[in-house]
Amino acid sequence: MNREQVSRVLQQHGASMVLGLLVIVGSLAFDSFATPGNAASVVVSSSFLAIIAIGMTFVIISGGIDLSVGSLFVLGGVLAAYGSQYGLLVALLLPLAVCGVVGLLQGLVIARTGMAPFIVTLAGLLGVRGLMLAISDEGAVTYLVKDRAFATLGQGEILGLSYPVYITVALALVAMVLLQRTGFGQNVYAIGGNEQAAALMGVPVTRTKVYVYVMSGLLAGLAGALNAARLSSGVTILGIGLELDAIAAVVIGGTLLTGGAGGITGSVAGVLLLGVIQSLINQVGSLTSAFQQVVSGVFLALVVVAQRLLSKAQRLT
Amino acid sequence: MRRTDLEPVLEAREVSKRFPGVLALDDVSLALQPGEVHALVGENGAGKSTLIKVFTGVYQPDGGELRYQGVPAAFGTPMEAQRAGISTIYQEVNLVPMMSVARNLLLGREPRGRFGVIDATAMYTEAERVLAGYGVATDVRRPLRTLGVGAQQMVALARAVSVDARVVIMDEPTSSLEPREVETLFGVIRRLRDSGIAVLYVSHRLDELYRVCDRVTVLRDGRLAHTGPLAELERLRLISLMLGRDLNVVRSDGMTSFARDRRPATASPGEERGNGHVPAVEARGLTRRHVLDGVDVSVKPGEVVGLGGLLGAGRTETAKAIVGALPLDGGQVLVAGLPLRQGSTAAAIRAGVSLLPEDRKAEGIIPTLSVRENIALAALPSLGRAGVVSEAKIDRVVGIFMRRLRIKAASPNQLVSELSGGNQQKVLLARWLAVRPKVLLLDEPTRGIDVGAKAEVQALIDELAEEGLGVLLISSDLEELVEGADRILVLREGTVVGELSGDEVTEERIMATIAEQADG
Amino acid sequence: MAELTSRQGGRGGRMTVLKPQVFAWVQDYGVYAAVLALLLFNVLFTPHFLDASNFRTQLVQVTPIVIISLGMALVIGTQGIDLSVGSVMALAAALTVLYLGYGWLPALIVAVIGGAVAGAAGGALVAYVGVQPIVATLALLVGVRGLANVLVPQLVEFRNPGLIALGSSSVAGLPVIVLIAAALTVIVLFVVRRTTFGRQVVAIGGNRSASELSGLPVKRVLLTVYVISGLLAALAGVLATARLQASDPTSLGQFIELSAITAVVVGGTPLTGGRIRVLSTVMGALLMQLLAATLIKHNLPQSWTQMVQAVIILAAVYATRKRETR
Amino acid sequence: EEPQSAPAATSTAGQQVVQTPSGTAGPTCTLEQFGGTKFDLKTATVGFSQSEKEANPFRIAETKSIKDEAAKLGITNLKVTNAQSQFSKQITDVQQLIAQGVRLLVIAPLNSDGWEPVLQQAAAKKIPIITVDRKINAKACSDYLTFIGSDFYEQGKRAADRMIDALSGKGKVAILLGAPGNNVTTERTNGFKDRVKEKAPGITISFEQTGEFAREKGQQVTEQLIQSNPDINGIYAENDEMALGAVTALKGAGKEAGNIKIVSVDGTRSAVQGIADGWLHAVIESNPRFGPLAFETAQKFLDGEAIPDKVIISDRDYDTTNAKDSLGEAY
Ligand SMILES: Nc1ncnc2c1ncn2[C@@H]1O[C@H](COP(=O)(O)OP(=O)(O)OP(=O)(O)O)[C@@H](O)[C@H]1O
Ligand SMILES: Nc1ncnc2c1ncn2[C@@H]1O[C@H](COP(=O)(O)OP(=O)(O)OP(=O)(O)O)[C@@H](O)[C@H]1O
Ligand SMILES: [Mg+2]
Ligand SMILES: [Mg+2]
Repeated sequence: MNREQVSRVLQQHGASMVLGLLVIVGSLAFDSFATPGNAASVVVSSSFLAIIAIGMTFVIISGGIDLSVGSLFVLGGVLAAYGSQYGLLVALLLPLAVCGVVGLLQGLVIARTGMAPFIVTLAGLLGVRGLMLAISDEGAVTYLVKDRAFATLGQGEILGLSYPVYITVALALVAMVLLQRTGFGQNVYAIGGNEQAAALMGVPVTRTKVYVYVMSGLLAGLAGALNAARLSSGVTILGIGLELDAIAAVVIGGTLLTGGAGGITGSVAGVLLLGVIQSLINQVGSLTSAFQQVVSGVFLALVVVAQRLLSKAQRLT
Repeated sequence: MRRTDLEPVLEAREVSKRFPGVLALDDVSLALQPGEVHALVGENGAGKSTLIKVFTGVYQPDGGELRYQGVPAAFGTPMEAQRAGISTIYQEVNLVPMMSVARNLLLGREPRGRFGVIDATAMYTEAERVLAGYGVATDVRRPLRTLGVGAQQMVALARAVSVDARVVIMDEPTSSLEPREVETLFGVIRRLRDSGIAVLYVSHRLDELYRVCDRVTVLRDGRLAHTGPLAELERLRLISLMLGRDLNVVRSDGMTSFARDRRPATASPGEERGNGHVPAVEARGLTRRHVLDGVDVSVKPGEVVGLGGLLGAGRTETAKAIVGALPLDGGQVLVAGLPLRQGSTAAAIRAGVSLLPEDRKAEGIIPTLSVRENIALAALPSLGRAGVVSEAKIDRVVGIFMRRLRIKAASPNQLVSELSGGNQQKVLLARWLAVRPKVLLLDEPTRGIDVGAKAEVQALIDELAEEGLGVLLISSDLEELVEGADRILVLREGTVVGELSGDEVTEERIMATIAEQADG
Repeated sequence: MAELTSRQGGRGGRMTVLKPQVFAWVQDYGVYAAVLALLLFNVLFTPHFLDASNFRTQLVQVTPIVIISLGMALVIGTQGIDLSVGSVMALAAALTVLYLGYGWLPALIVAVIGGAVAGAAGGALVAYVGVQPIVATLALLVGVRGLANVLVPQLVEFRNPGLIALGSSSVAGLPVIVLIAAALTVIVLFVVRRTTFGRQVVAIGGNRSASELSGLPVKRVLLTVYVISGLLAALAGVLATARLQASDPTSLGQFIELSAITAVVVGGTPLTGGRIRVLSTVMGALLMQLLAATLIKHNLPQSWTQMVQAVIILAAVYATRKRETR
Repeated sequence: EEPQSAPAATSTAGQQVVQTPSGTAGPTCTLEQFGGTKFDLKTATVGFSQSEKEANPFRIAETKSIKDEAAKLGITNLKVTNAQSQFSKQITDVQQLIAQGVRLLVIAPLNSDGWEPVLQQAAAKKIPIITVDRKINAKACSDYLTFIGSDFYEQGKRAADRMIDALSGKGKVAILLGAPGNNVTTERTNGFKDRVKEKAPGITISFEQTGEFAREKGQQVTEQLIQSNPDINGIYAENDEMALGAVTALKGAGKEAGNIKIVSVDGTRSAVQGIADGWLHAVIESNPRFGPLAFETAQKFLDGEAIPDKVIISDRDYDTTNAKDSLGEAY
């Protein structure tokens, strides 16, 4: 391996390496950090954000951004809990259908009118939360999950890890194949790298963009539904600021916000990194809430700086 | 011989296209026969690229009719045109820089393995095989952006030609190619013609046209000026058609605009002023891993130094290193004997060393700003007081250079991105002249510029050198290099492999220097 | 023989200016039209809308967003974004009350310096380290709010007459803070239109590598832009604090970054950088303020408010978007 | 409910008083029923999960009370987490506390629903959970041990009584709602509305907008409100912060103290001061000092005593008659 390849690996797996480092430091510093219970709680709670981050990765690679995922996450949860009174199928399909349609609409507006994704999905963030409040009597109604099978989807465990973890892993694998090994994936990279060129090379730009936002919407809805299954209820106060967590995770994972480069593994590592940082803060156990925030902010800054320096080492500025 | 017996495969009938402020095409007709190579020529901004984009569905015509294979056609998107069999290489390299070479080459038709999933190994093998046919040997897994512009252009070419096409359109494909690659390209074009494919070929390099083209269409200011067989058309006549000027005027002005007999460097005004031995700029041992290896360059006041070499020899990097736009592992740059701060383009510009970059779109123009703002950009600090700009001063400077370089724009306030490629290049030249540099590094200054403008630029280089400006000239056009430069440094793989001066400055000697080193 | 035409036409003779007037007008002034439309609606359907006190209320409430969006417009002009403004407001609120003992002016100065330092931190990450603006300022969004809360863990009321007067007094019938916002607008307008710095900001946003090769002090300009944004956010924080007559680092300025970005974009400044529209940004802020006021005055539930806002944002940006020439 | 004799700022000032004395009514729970084992509180690891930042008086007093009491009792291993108002984070926080081996959990839940995963884990390990200030919708004594806190619906009703009183049963009232989707908002709203409907049909609620429990938002909404509805007679603010924001707005609009009757809930010092100054009409207390009661309950439970399924504390009222004297006890 020559130097160029080394640094390329460094950049692609920078997040994973920082993650590994933090885990080692955490295990040495705190006895209760590397316990199975704590690890499981980090992994399980990260899985929902990871599902959203997978969709976000596609969106960001395509050169866009999706701020509506936090709202879609909570809407998905409320719809799933509401739908669960009609059985497992409705509980899953209702949120997927609605969130998919929202993604479709956003994708169509972005692709057809050329409006900035940031602003379209910002409107989505507001509108979807409004919709969620409307169907839950301004947030006052919490639907409870009635269907046992659906609840199991969120709570059942294999080897101490609940089903959503396995679902996330499966989705990540599918997403990796989709991104690296299909024409669709190539199109996503191409329009993110140079949209005009992609269009001239015959890439169906509009269609690809629409698919990407539909995917993001579907995944956010699915994450919301699984979370509702886990919590056994459609909690209405979730998801505020979740879009920023997802974006942070994706960017920490080495995906460029300008589009055209990045990958799923990095994003998943980014999500875990955020989870581990939180867990380390909890391990200290005596920081005031304000200090916790300072520490998270500093951590986040350090991680992105480290990420950045690793990619600079590649000297392909 | 004209092949009027054949039905045109692609035809435009009285097509018009209007942009805000410009009528880019005005009742233009053009018929492309199968098995012919059809030249499309005209000055910068004549409408060549626009006509091509109308053919391929990038733009919809405002009037007139398109016919493909004898029936009226309207392509909504480039993809439709491509599917129908019209394959295009656009003027600006239009690939995706961050994707790998192989993925760029095969985007949309990657080899599939099991489950319809892309077979990466097969893809890389296939890409290597295809590119080898075009003389490009590179790691196809590398991101495209790590390749030089020329190699990128070859990838675009390979991509366009390797699909099953009935029509291949090339908008200035040779503007960033080396002579050797141009030969490869011509081979490809002849093969295409022989297999009955129609080729529409745009270029400002007239000799090339005479070598490969059968017929020619001349556009001027968005209108059809001439169409007919090329061989029958005298070269000077062609030029006068493009320029819309009298044949005799063109004849008397000659072909290149460099003065016939260059002053020897020793007679430069700088020497007369007594500092002839102090170069205006001197670079010593410029080194950067994999790219440059101890390059020494010096330019005296009033001297034009040419940089020759094949694609990827490191000429662009040398120029960038001098102005501090490329981080170096070693080396030093001296301006008028004083060391320049490393890595600061601003310091270089203040010291009087400026670079006209090779990649106009990525490193040159600011697309969101007007022609006026683009010209004034680098000179801004001197065009105002205490950080407040003086509109009057800007207007004056902009006015001077728009006239001097004959920049064709609806008004100084038109967005620069709406200008044709050649006019954008002139805007950039104006930007650099406005800062009154002592040394100007010109990386492919006449790439994509029409004959008229090219002559103006060449004359300008002469004129500037006469006034005592030092010029480092990088050009893939050997004729230009030979006629323009007093002295030529030949680069290969990031090192200087030869220096030619005086009588040695000939095309043959440059080729020989490159070849001899390459073989040895 | 094959000669078809060779019409003589002067260079540039056909370059007649043919502007599609209406589209261009809507694109440039759509936000003004939207504000007018909303005003008209309110005059017709909202009781007591034409009272002078109402306009006063709207102007006073929109002031912090206007001030912040001025800085945001500069940042967006460089193709960046600043998510930290709300937290910087909180930091300013905290610093103000901490240093109020020395008098309101010194406190204000300390707060503004604090904002500038926070902005410089973001700017340095963006300009010198090369971190993407959205993440760099996201880290600040989290960290600076925390810092503000560390400094002042809970809302603190104050009775400093100078600061209270800053927030509530008027000159010639206009609230002081509104006058400050107007003055800042004029200054930023001047900076953008008439100074070298302003030109450099848009050039960097339009094409960073071209600007570097043109010798612009790219990093310094970027840093300065974020410093200005931090400074303005801090000033907005002090004014909001003065108006509230209490320093509330916990909730002051939460989500204001989204409002500011919306104001800028609704005003027609593209998020892709390279262009800054100052007055339209102020109009964008006014539009969002009037909209919120209208919805509150008509007592719509939160769900409706959010959905209507979403639609209006989309409509406004749709109208002002850059049309493709096709 | 009477103010204590010594209002000086001692540590016992404003101590919570249990409304339903333990062991009298409702189902109860013993260690045996719960199925846990006895342990020593002092040496055990105890977890406290706070829901919101310690940034408003209520949360500050709440966390402080827990920490102080733990210190007083000699509990050395108290782990405190803060969910920063993110519900998902609170779930994770508690799970991580469990993973750290806590034996007792005190939780101030951000939301009443959605605790399934935590309850399962805690039940499996037989960790008793005491929820404070907000309820968890689950089964006492099996899913969790007990709830200690106020009755928010009741607080809304009592606020309504005060408002009806102030307006003599008729007039126009505006509500400054809390954050949407929050149980507290919902219950304080319902209690207020139900009571008004039941007792004072002459009062119309003509305006309800969220002030998100924040002072600035309360100020802004009130500014819009009094501008477009100048005839409003009363404002019910669902927490003190919004009420104080409303006061600033009224002052700015040139209103006199007492022009518009303001009733709010919480009992922070500033609000009680506001009563003394005449700007607020009445404040219904919601006492955050859960520490002593929580640990007392835990100790009793460990000692084998029967614990009621909910311990409702009796909140007091502040009005002009007692505001000045009670300032020292407000938090
Ligand atoms: N997108 C556009 N918007 C506005 N005007 C345009 C646009 N594209 C081209 N034009 C204008 O149309 C005219 C024709 O441009 P075109 O690019 O076709 O010229 P060209 O013949 O290809 O020139 P060159 O040799 O420099 O490439 C020019 O005046 C140009 O400014
Ligand atoms: N970032 C990079 N990393 C590694 N190699 C690079 C990088 N950039 C350029 N190169 C290589 O450095 C060499 C010099 O390239 P460059 O394009 O500057 O040459 P040039 O002589 O200017 O050619 P051109 O005719 O395109 O102007 C080439 O081999 C190129 O592939
Ligand atoms: Mg062209
Ligand atoms: Mg080059």
